[in-house]
Amino acid sequence: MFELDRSQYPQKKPDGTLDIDLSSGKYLKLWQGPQHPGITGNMAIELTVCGDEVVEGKTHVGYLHRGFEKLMERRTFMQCFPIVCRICVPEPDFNEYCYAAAVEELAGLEVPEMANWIRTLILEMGRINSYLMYLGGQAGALGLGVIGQWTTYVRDLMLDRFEELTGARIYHMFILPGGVRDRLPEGFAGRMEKALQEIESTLGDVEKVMFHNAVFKKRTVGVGVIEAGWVDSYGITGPNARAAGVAKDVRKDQPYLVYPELDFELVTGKDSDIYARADVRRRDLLLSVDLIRQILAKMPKTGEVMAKLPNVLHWKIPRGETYVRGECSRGEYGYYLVTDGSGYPRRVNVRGPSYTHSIALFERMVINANISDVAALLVSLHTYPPEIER
Amino acid sequence: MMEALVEFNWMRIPWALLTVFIVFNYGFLMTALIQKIAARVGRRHGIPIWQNYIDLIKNYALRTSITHGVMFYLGPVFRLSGGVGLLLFVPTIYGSDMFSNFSFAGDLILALYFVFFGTLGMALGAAESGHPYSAIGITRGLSQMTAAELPFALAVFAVALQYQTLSITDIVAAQQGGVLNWTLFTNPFAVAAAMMSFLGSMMRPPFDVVLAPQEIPIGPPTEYHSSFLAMMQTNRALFPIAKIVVYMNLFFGGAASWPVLFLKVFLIYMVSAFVGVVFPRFRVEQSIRWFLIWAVPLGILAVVLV
Amino acid sequence: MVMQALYDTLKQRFPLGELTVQRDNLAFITVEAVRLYPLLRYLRDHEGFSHLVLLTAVDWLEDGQFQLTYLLNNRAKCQDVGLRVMIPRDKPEMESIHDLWPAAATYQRELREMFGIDFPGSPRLEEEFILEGWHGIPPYRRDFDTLAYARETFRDRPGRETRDPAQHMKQQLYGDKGDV
Amino acid sequence: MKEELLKRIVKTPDGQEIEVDPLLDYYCQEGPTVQPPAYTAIIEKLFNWARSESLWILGFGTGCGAIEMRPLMTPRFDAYRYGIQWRPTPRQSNLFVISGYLSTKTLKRVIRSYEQMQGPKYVVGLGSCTINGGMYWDSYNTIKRLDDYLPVDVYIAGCMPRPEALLAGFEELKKIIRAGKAEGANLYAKNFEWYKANQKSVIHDWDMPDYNW
Repeated sequence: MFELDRSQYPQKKPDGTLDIDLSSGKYLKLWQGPQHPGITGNMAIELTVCGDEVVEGKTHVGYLHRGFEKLMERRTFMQCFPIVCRICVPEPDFNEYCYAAAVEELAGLEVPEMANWIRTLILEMGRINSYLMYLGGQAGALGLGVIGQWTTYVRDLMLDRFEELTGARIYHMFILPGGVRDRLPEGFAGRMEKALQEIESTLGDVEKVMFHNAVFKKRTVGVGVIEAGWVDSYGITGPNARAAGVAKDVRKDQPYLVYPELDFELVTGKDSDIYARADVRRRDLLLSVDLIRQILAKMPKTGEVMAKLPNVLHWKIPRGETYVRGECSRGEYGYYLVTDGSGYPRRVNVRGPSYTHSIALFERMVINANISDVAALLVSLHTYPPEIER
Repeated sequence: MMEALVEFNWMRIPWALLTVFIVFNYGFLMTALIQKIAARVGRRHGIPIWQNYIDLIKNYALRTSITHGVMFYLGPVFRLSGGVGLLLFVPTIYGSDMFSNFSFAGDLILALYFVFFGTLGMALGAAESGHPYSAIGITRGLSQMTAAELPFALAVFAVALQYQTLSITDIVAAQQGGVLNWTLFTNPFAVAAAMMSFLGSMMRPPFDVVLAPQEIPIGPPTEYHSSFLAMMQTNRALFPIAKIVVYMNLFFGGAASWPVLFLKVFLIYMVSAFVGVVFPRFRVEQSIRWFLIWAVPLGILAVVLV
Repeated sequence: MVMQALYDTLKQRFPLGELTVQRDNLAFITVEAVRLYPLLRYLRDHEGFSHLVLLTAVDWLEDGQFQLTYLLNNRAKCQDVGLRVMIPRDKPEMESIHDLWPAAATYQRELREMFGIDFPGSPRLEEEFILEGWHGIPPYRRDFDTLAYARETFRDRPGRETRDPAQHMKQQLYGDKGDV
Repeated sequence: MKEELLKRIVKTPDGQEIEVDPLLDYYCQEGPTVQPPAYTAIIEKLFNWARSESLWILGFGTGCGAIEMRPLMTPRFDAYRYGIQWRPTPRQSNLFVISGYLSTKTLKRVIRSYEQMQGPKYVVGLGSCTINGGMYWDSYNTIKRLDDYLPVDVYIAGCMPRPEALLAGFEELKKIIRAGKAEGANLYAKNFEWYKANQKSVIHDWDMPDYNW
């Protein structure tokens, strides 16, 4: 009924780019961001629209660039540890873990078992935080603000547990090369259980109000489909790939920390639209809740949490290079670390999953999307700009 | 002509202004209340009930403002006159000389016009502001408004046919004498169509794609600020109440006193508030489809059945 | 072992450089720049390394070389192989692989901006990516001194102290006898 | 300078050819002026009270501090109780919370958004990195002192500051506003040259007019 005849324009130039003449009056250039409520964090998308339909979209990043990879070349291995978590704000712990694991691997450090359990616990807690933020954002992008209120409320409960454990709400700086900073406090498991129950009951409400909502389904089912062929060519990982039916999860494929000892099944979807991605994340969140319960039940009660470190002021690591990855809430998070035998890293490269999702993939997906869906589409890829530009 | 002027009861003017004042304050409290309800559903405490007054003073108190041209000025003026005009030409309290305002024999037609008037004025102002999001917002607003207006107009025709009059006062008079005489019960299809249209015109989810902060930062008023915005805030308090007064008169038996009016307006307002809290928003073409598929047939049915 | 077997298979088809086995499932292989493209295509199409994990560069200022690292992942076998390509620092240019993986274009834009490495033919290469209005040495090169640049460009608030951690700890622990 | 900002001749849809100079056509070149308070002290007091009780924050998360904004809007901290709300457009907001470090690329957008806000307007610097660079003291891409570029009313220290600290900071700002001391917009107008010189010293490709109305 509302189809537009797009056979005439935009036409392609000989070099493959679109021939868009803005003064022809057929097109409108729209900037969403960096100051725009529909953008996740501080980035911008430049849209060229024809009617309600997006003809071309470009992602602009770099508003959050602090030059971490350069700054880390100036810092000793231990000095790097407090700044790495700042690379990704909503889920900082993966930076700490990946950095610590990379350093340990190159330095040949053995991490005590207890520390590995606590690390796993923290990573799963961070995953819950991140997913809760995502659910609120996804509903909010479609105008359902109340979900964001509920999920942020229970996220605060989880932040309380973080605070109890690490002393901080956002930047925990808890996982450092060699182990973790401390043991769990007295009675932590009991208070955690209470928070988990609250999260589960809130998720029940979310399922009713969001996932069974006719309008929400109407806006999301069949919108923003990732085709199976894109998964490899655009480097899609994590829930975005799992919602497309690619059952890949670093936690299963290359188990790290104590994941081999935990009992879990991968969460996958098949429709690969916005709804499927949201649903995969919701079920993955419930999986994390279950994992935390398992961890707290199975973890040893006593034990060292810190390996014996050399003098960190003069800590030199022999020449080598490695890549360490983990499965964060957005996909594969990895650190590529190169050392040259000095007391400073030679090169650190952070591979955030948002890097491919929000640039190459998003620019591909936004073509022919409706302007109204752009915000929901971007949120559904679950991208965090700081890990793109670092 | 002169006789008409002589006959005109000049005291109606201050009384009409008093109506506007009362409705304005009631509207302010109602908007705050709606926000509070939305907050409570989100387990929040919400804004203080008087917050909107402070915001209004603040917006008038801003020291700078910029303009984009004449229509930019006139946009909020048109919008406000749409709200005030609607209120002034419908009888607010049935049977009261003081609060019948300037209602006359054909006021139903005028009311239909005034409901649309504000959006048109806004379209002119928003277009002048030059912001692309304003333009997108107002295009969405006009198309959705047109679609939502259709069932309402049909419902109004049905009601006018039913009571054989174009005077709102007469329509209210015909509904007196018990709840069962309300149009709600005598012509339920018309009321259903009109209430669907009502949801669409209240700018609350699922039909708030016009404002849609996550897509087009608040749409038409993107460029409006300071006293322009304050005027639009005033209208936003006034206009829904005025509109509900029309609905109440046409379909819910009108009100014979202020407390009854407050109660009925409150209940009708709450319909949109509660629907809005738990729904995301439709895309503009989805909402137009919704009106065309669900509300318009009901309206036609109402006209046919009368 | 597995990685060694892969290396041997590849060796039959392509001249390869040094192999470093980092873990059971991660190895780095040095490749000549001209052999890279066919090797990548072979790995992608025939060995199942279909996921480009990352593409980044390391600046070996002393050797006058940039090391480009192409890290590939085999999703089915859960193996990673990193290809190291050394290119001269004074003429940093490399073949673009955006037609193998569209996502690679983003990495190449970043490398172009941050290291000044050119990838002819890669889309939107000249556009600004992360930095804006940047003149001078690309910031990720080793000879760019970020501290000096920051001192020069921005003003510090008076009263800020910066201490060398080793010296400071010595001072804290041993007081004035710290020099001993 | 970007191509779309250059002076050029364009053809309109109805066939006319017109010359466009975006920097001149789309903006007003006039600088800001100092705006006096209301005529009488008592009115100004009322206005200041209203301004302090109705802080509209621009929804622009410039840095990592934006993550603590979300809890502020939600049940635990609920800043709406104190008359604080978030507006999506700079025209309607009068408080700019600089949430953390500013890269020079963002600084350009921040200046632009700030200048589009209507006075009196206030700036709150959030986190150590706005005060002296914080963690990023040696970074080539982040500014070290926010008050070199914008007039700041309140700084909230911490990395990152907790929501309680933010609420306390907002209360502090309210006190300053009620006392009539939050005259950042006028300060900006008065020292316009100085601010512009500072801004242009870090933003290398200055391709916008000096003042964005």
